[in-house]
Amino acid sequence: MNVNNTIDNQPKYINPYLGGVLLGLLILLTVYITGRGLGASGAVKSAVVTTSNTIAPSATKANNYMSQFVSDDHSPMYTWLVFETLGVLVGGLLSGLLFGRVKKFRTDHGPNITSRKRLIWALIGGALFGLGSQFGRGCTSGAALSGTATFALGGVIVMFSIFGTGYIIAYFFRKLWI
Amino acid sequence: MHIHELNPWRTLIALSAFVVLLVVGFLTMQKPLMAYQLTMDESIKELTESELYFYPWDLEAVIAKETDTIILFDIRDRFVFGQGHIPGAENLSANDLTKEENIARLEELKEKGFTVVLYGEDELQGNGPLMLFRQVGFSNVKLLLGGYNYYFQHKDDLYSTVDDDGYLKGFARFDYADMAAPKEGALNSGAEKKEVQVQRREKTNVAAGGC
Amino acid sequence: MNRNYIFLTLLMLVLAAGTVFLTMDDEPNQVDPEILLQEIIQPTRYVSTDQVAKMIIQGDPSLMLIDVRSEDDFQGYSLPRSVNIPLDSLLTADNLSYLGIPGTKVVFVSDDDIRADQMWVLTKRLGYKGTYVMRGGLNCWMQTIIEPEQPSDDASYADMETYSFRKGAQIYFTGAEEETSDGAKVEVQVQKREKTNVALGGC
Amino acid sequence: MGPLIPNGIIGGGWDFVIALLIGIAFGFILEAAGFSSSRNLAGVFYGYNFVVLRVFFTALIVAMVGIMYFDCLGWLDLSKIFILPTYLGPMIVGGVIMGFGFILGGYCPGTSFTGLAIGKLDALFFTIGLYLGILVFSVAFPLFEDFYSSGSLGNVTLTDVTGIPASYFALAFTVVALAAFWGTMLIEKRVRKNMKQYKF
Repeated sequence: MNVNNTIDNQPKYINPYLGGVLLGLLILLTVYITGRGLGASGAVKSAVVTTSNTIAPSATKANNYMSQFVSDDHSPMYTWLVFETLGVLVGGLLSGLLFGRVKKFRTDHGPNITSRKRLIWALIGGALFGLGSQFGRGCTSGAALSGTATFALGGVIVMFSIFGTGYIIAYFFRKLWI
Repeated sequence: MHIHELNPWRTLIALSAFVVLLVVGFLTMQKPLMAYQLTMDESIKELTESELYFYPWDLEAVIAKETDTIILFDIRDRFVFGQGHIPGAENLSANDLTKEENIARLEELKEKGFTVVLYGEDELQGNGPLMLFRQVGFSNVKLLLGGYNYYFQHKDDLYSTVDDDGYLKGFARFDYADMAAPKEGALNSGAEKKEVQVQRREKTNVAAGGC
Repeated sequence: MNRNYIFLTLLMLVLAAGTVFLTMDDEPNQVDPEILLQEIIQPTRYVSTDQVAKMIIQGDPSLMLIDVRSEDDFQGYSLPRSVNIPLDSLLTADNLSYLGIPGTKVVFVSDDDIRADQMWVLTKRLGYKGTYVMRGGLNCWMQTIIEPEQPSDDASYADMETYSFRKGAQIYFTGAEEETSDGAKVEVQVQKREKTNVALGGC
Repeated sequence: MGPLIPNGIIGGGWDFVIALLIGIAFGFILEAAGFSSSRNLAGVFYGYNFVVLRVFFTALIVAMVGIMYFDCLGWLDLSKIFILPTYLGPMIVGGVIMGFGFILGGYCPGTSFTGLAIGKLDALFFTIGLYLGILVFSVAFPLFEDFYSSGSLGNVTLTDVTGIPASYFALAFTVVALAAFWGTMLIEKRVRKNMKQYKF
């Protein structure tokens, strides 16, 4: 009897299918209201452009990539995705409070890896994800989920390459998780 | 305990609510009065077909009531209709074309196998309604060439219009390039001759309703 | 395993299979037939040859003449600054790019007005705004602008006014007087090229 | 009728309020479904927790099918919604890089924000990593500017590319997803039996 992942010590997550149906309806609502899907990585991009624009405005303007997002009327932070991401933080906090998951700072890690290593890997993973999301024109929520939901070819490509790569390389990084 | 052993009743409620929303949507959806049956390509192709049109000399049979599968619709307004119309024609003013009962009427006539011939003051007036009805699938609708004006001028001798081209549209009645060329010399013989020709053509054109 | 999952699975399958049987609006940009019919019965789409002549002479930059006759006919004679889009080749992207430019008045021209009117109905179905039909077409153009008929002496003042305008327009379009012909021609050329550029930039 | 904002039914001024509300709902659903834990997320690649697959594909098929119905009901004008532009090469490469990022970092951007909201340090580090990654990309942009805009196919949908109606894709995705839900249940049960301890 070595299985202790019983219902008692599981945090109270909602049924994943309920989450899925609600998320699907939310995407539908978002498309219905705004004509485009959800997103996440765009907000970080806005943050990058904003800091860059504050520290070195001329270099930002000279940069072909960042200059697209700089406007004279308002800060690059004043975009739809930034507000949406603020909402994500608030919503996550609300849910955490409701289900009693807001506790002191802690780290999730696999049984065979220390917290410190986990944080380093998280940083590297985040950097890769940030880099990849710019090439892919969006991350899992923006490109893969909302893109595929609107039948965009690009969304399907991003979705299959993210999960395909994940499954191919999962074996080599199993130490991190199991 | 695996997730699949728990009762997903909230998921069921959420999805059912969505289904209810869709059902309500379908129930409250208004059926459009008309829908395009022909694509753009088909619509353009159809314009070159002659079966779109009804020729003035064919009216003879309709007026004499020799055929009972052709119905004439006068799309001019009620006042003008009262002043004079082709015998046997019904008034269906252009302004009333979008009324539901009139569309239903057309629908009914199509099912019964009637040919509906529209006519207006001239061909132009009936052109738009003809195209639209054709595009929404009323393949039994035709248009009287020349319109009421041409009929009115020739109503005493409709058979002879077989040889006339006054009601035909869509071709040049003049040699445009020649006519619009800079006229340097004064009246030479060629110009004079042309002028005569123009005069004659002009007359037929007036007969066809002018411009 | 809970039985409700089987029910959920079936429900989702039915929902998804139902989409296959939906009648989709393949061409959502097209104007609803009812609205199209309402527009068709309005006579506001017609412009007279006099109005067109005036706009050409004044060099109105918002005017765009589209000749819907065949290419051969177009080569033979065409109105100044007009573009040729034969009716049967309307649906190419290149030709459609002439339409729907904000602030332009597109006037369709054909031998009579029927072909032009057909073009108008087709473009209206595609949702383009600001399109017109030259009433009477080129036949009428010849009769009114190129060889205007002199009204009788007892004609009304308005008729005489129209006639004098047409006489002036005749000089402009046929170059009946030598001096004006050069100037007018050059101006027309410039306008035409400019217009084409605007149209191409619009797409 | 819809989309409401592009059609001017809701004024542009409400844009950010709506963004905030939609974001709150998004964050709530993600967190409540367990996406705030990187172990839950990574579980999809090791077979011990398929919550990502379940939520992701359920959301996908519901949204896909819903969009089809909304279009049919005349509630949504599909020609007015944003279609993600397709850049073949960059998207494949980007997806592969993101795949690595997912395995190593255990999060994706949206979920890391919810993890951050309830005090996960690894989510914080992942978000910092995101920031650095995008910064590196932006600064080094001139190096791969050509590649970045290569392989552009425009804003194409699956229907544009294949000619198959969108509803068939919706049906195919649904069938595959539902089959995957049942299939992964068996995998999950077997893998979990062999795991010594796993706390969510």
